Amino acid sequence: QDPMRIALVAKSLGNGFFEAAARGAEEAAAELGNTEIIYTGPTSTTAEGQIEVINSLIAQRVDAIAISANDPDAVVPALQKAMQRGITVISWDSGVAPEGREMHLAPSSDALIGQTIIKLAADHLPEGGKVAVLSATSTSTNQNVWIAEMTKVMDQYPDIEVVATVYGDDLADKSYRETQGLIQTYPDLDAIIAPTSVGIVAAAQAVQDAGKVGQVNVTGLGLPSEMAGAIESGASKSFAIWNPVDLGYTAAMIAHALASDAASAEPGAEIATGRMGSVTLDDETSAAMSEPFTYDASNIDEFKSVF
Amino acid sequence: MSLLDPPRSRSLPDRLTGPAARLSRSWEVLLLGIAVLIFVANTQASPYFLDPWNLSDATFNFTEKAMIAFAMALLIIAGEIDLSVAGIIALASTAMGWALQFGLGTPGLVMIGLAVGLACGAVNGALVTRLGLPSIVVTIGTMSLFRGISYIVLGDQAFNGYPDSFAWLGRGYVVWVISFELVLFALFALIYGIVLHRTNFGRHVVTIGNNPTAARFAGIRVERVKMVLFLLTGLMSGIAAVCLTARLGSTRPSIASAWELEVVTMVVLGGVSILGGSGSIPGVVLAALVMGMVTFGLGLLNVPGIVMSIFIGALLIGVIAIPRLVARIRGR
Amino acid sequence: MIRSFVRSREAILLGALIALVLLVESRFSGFASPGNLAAVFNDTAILIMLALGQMLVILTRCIDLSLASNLALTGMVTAMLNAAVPGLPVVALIALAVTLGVVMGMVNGLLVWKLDIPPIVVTLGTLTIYRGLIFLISDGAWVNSHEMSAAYKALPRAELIGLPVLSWIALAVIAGFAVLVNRSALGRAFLAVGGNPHAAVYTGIDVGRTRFAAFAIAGGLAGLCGYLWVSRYAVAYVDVAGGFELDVVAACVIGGISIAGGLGTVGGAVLGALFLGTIKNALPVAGISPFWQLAISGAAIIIAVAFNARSSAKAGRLILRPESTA
Amino acid sequence: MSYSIDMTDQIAGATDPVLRLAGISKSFPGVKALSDVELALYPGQVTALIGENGAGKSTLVKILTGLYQPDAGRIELDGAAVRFATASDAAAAGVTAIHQETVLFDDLSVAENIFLGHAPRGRFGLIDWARMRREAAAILTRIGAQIDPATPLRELGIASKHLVAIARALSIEARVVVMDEPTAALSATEIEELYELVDRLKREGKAILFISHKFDEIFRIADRYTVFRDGQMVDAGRMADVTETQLVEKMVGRAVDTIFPQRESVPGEVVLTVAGYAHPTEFADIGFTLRRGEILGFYGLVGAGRSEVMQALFGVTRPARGAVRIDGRIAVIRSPAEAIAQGIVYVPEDRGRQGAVTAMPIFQNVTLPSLPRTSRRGFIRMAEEFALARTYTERLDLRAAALDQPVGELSGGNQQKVVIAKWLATRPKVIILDEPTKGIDVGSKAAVHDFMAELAAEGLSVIMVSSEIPEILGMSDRVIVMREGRIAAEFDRARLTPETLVRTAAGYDRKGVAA
Ligand SMILES: Nc1ncnc2c1ncn2[C@@H]1O[C@H](COP(=O)(O)OP(=O)(O)OP(=O)(O)O)[C@@H](O)[C@H]1O
Ligand SMILES: Nc1ncnc2c1ncn2[C@@H]1O[C@H](COP(=O)(O)OP(=O)(O)OP(=O)(O)O)[C@@H](O)[C@H]1O
Ligand SMILES: [Mg+2]
Ligand SMILES: [Mg+2]
Repeated sequence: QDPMRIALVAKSLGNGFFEAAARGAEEAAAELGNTEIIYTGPTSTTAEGQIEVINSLIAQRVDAIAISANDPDAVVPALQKAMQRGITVISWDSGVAPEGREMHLAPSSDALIGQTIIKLAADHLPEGGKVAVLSATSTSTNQNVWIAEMTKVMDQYPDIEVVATVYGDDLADKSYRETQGLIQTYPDLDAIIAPTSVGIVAAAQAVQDAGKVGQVNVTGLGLPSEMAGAIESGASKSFAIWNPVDLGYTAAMIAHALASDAASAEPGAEIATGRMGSVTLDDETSAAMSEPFTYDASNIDEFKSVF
Repeated sequence: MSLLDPPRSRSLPDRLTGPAARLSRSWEVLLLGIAVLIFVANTQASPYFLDPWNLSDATFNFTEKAMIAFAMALLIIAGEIDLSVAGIIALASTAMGWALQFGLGTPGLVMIGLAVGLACGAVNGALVTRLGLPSIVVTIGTMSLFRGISYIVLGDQAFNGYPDSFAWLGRGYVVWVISFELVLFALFALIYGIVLHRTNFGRHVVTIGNNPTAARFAGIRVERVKMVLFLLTGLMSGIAAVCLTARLGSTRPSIASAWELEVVTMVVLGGVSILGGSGSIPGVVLAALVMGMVTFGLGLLNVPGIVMSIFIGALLIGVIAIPRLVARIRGR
Repeated sequence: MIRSFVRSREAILLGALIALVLLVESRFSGFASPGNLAAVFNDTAILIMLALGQMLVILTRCIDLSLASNLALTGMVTAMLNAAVPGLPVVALIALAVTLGVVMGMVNGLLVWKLDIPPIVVTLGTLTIYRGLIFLISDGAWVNSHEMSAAYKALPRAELIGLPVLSWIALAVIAGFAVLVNRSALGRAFLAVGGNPHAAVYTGIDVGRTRFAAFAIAGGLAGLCGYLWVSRYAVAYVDVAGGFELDVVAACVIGGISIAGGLGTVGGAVLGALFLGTIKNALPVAGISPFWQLAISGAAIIIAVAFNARSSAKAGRLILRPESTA
Repeated sequence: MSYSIDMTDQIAGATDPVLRLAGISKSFPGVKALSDVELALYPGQVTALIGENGAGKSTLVKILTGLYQPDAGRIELDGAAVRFATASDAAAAGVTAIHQETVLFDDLSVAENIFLGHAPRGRFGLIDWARMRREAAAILTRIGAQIDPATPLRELGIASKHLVAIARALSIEARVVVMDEPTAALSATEIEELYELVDRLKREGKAILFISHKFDEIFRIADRYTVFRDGQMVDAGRMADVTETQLVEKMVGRAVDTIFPQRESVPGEVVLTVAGYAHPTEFADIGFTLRRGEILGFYGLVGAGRSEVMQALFGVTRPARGAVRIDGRIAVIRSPAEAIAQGIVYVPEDRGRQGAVTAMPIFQNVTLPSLPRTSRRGFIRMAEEFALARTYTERLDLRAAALDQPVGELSGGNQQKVVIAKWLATRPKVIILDEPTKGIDVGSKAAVHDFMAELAAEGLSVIMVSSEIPEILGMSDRVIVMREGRIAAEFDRARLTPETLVRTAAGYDRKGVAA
């Protein structure tokens, strides 16, 4: 029997986060047996690029596509075509509008992430203070949702003021420059929340270069391997992330289950996900994994070589 | 000597060589060869290549860019260039999305897209022909300006919810696997081919590209022709914006990013001289097919897009360099 | 002397730059402080150096669109080498970066010189090839801050008499270019080749070789900037400086370097880059939405080029002598 | 070769030539510009190189200065064979030239134009600007030019530019100085100063090669002559041994007076009237009439503004004031397209840039302004195009291989015929020919003259701008002389002598600098 081919589509190639997810997917494939993972994606984070990739996956008649989308709407037509041709489509990490996928696997619930990122900053500001947000591109879905969720719980932190939201476009140099701008505009800034793995690294570097270590704490979502230096220098006291390896593993497990008809994507369905247990789909057929895990000086060494 | 001073004859022959001989030395034939080669290579490399639906899907990789490339070819032949085409797409798409908020129907949306394209072309054309500025610099500026306006309007938002009848323009099929976009592509290839090769206007375009001063001295209204070409390029970008927006079903300011270089690459690969004065539409059509097949064929092998771009880059330099290298070596 | 400076393009650009700084200062005091201006300069240092390289190429009536890809590739090579062999001295890496950059510039130059392919076509091709090579050698993976040696990252940010080394390098490059362009035979050859290639031959200048030299020098600078960029931002990936080639051309255009060749100054290129850099820095500080940035730089380019064209508009030849003197 | 250098040497006496060329040949695609020519230059002597347009004089200059490599032959300097691979090699060997075209840099200063490529160096081998300006000023003073070395070249007029070119040639420490038509653009006083300079260079022992079409000046300053005809050396000797008539005959290869066609002109009614025509910087007070079947000559020094007037009439530039009437009706001409529509056409001076589209085929060049007639509703009809092109190229007796041959592959004279054919195809009323025989070989030149006469006889009105006195005298019914943007005088053919032409054009009369 031909192996089952599951395509794991990244927002863009070369991003450490997705590389780690791909390793998780390979792990799942090995566990499942007779399963092939095609890890692919466009070179830059554009919807047009992802559509070309999806078209070529449809042409290859893969069994399942698991995508982290650059644009929740633009990829829908292409993915609908895939579903019409009998391909199982799920989204993970950065979601696709419901009509374009069978289910969505969120790394964590958006509410949880929103709460976590502000808590990370607040934990180190017992007397309150000013924080700013450094986001990815202005168009990235998940960052926007998380910031919205964060805003919802701001009344729990009356002493903390969010003074600005800027966009680093997931480019190291732009994020760096935006951070510099923040530091200059708000000389009494206490923390920068960067819910993006590119932005947080650049922000930490900019804070370090500006000699503001100890005054401005950089926090948010980042990868341990990339943030190890910032923790060491003190530019970042702590940050959080879900485990991309687990995420990729789970996405592959779900895609396999749906593609082999071992499960179906209906509201309320429970899908077994190997070593991760199982997930339950909500009314919009989306499921969330766990709360993000926090990394700081105490555990960074343990994880920096993992992902 | 004998060629230049033939025995005095009352009347000169029309042509020195027959059509076959002329064709055999043409760029188009070289490109056709390359296209066939790539086609065969693709069928060998992937069992999925020779499937009508897959080939049809593959056409979306180039149809919109090629439509712009036709107008751009004329513009480059006339000695100008427009690097703002992707910016025009962004602005036209944004305008359509904005108009959608007021409940405009499909015909209205299309009109808006085309009108914005024309307007952008008019801005470029006026800056180049009225103020006499170099087009490469002007359009580097308007490239940022047009897309910048999209960013100002949209910021981190997106427009979506385009009606189904609008979506058809980017996703619909006319018959079987022949998409509406493919029909448009073929239609424009024909129109631009005729305009360039079979009309007085096309002759004027070529003349201007060869020698704008002599063209002016021969009574050609050089500025007017250039203005028309900028308008056409804007219009084609507007049409591409309609198709792309319809295909994506959403508008974001980053839409069609970096397309300008791909369009120019397509035109140059099609044998249009970047210095102006020569080029053909069949060449551009073939270049579009070659680029589309290379990207699709490599995509089937899951080769990342950036590696494909190495192929395209090498092809671009190679097809120009190799004949010259051969000529140099022979000349020695 | 002074009067001709006051009327020059550079003076007007300098005026515009000062006006811009004061405008931002009026909205956000502290922007015009020496410390902050030094930071803006440091931030623009790489753009300045690339603009100078591009200027040479444009002076000879060519254009190099591959500079940003060249930068990214050399940056990645040094970063990967540093990650693999952390003991390698930084000086060796810099030498390697410059060499690699020069080689890439020479490839462009040779194709333009020996095969007579239009520069825009050559560099459009090498733009994608050089960038694609980064993906091939790195497999798309990033080189992260903690994989780089401390020495590798330290150099550009180390301070020397109040300025980071990056700024000093830029100042040295500016000074070097001022000497090259104004005081050396090669420098004048760039101007001559672009101003009138036909006449350049009559003065014994080899047009092709001079263009080749311009590409090589620009490539070398891009290589140097590759190391500086990657070490400064402490990360290397495929898309480093993506689209930066157009910023570099824009800086030259704003600086009054004529795209038709033969006309431009070191001061113009530097000011053009600073103008663009200041806008980029000022917007977030002045609290203008970042979404305005693109449109503003686009408008700046158009205004600058329209302005330059006006000021250099060819005055008609004076054949007619006034009746009184005739 | 029938003339041997050694023989002339014996006549000349003891001195050996500084520079000697032997057996030099050079071909361009389709043209044999030089074949097996000889030349010797002696210290302290001026050798005049004489030949018709296209005889290969400038080509020889370019070979001498390292710009072209000869296909065959040798260059000897002081008896030793040398090779000049670049212009710098030649300069280093002490060979310098004032080239026929002004090959200078508009965006650089006068001083730098003089010293580019061999600028004075200061410490660390860097260019010493102060010294460069000083030395440039010195050289300019030496040749009597009042030009500030710091001015950008762009701001100078054509004559001053020529002086800069001369200064440039003299800035090189040279033993051999080549001057390719150095006086063509200069005014009378400047020419006098140039002659003095030549005398001074002679006294300094330099060998000078002097190229000129003006016989009076050749007889005034040259010691020896060499004559080229169609790329071959036909004679060499001492000036003392020849007369002007002999030289002309050697140069043209036949007696002179048969060159111009005989015609009986009976000018008809006035076709074109120009009155009060003026441009802010280029010309003023231009007024003249043109009759049917007439050839009106325009004479003047290069840079007198004749082309500018013609281009304004053709709608290329717009005059500030003045009226143009065609057949008595006011004509508004704002673009060449409008001029063509009104029946005025212009064969420009700069054939390569303004006249022919060299990369395009002959037939497309010919039909360019007539496309509306050969097409239907804007769609090209190739057969009609060929037919039209055939008619007119046949009439002009064009020599080419086929109608689809690129114009660039034709000889200069045949290119000119294509341009003329293009305009005749529009059936104009008035045809303006700007330097119609510039750079055209002898045969084609006569053909163009014959044809011009034919056109006039057919009732076309012709304006001929020319800087060649014989052509002006031989062809025109009336002559207008322009000087510094104004009409200096108008003459009937009958009252005209070469002397009056030259005097009026150069303004001797008014300034009283009699020759
Ligand atoms: N670069 C070139 N390519 C092709 N043909 C050329 C080139 N230069 C000169 N020729 C041809 O060579 C011949 C000799 O030209 P050359 O310029 O030497 O004439 P000349 O004697 O200087 O004439 P003039 O008196 O008009 O200056 C002409 O037929 C000319 O068209
Ligand atoms: N200031 C100048 N700088 C450079 N070239 C010049 C200048 N003035 C004139 N020329 C060149 O000299 C030639 C003749 O000049 P112009 O056309 O102005 O004079 P003209 O009186 O019309 O003379 P003619 O038609 O006899 O050449 C042209 O080739 C023109 O380009
Ligand atoms: Mg000559
Ligand atoms: Mg003239």
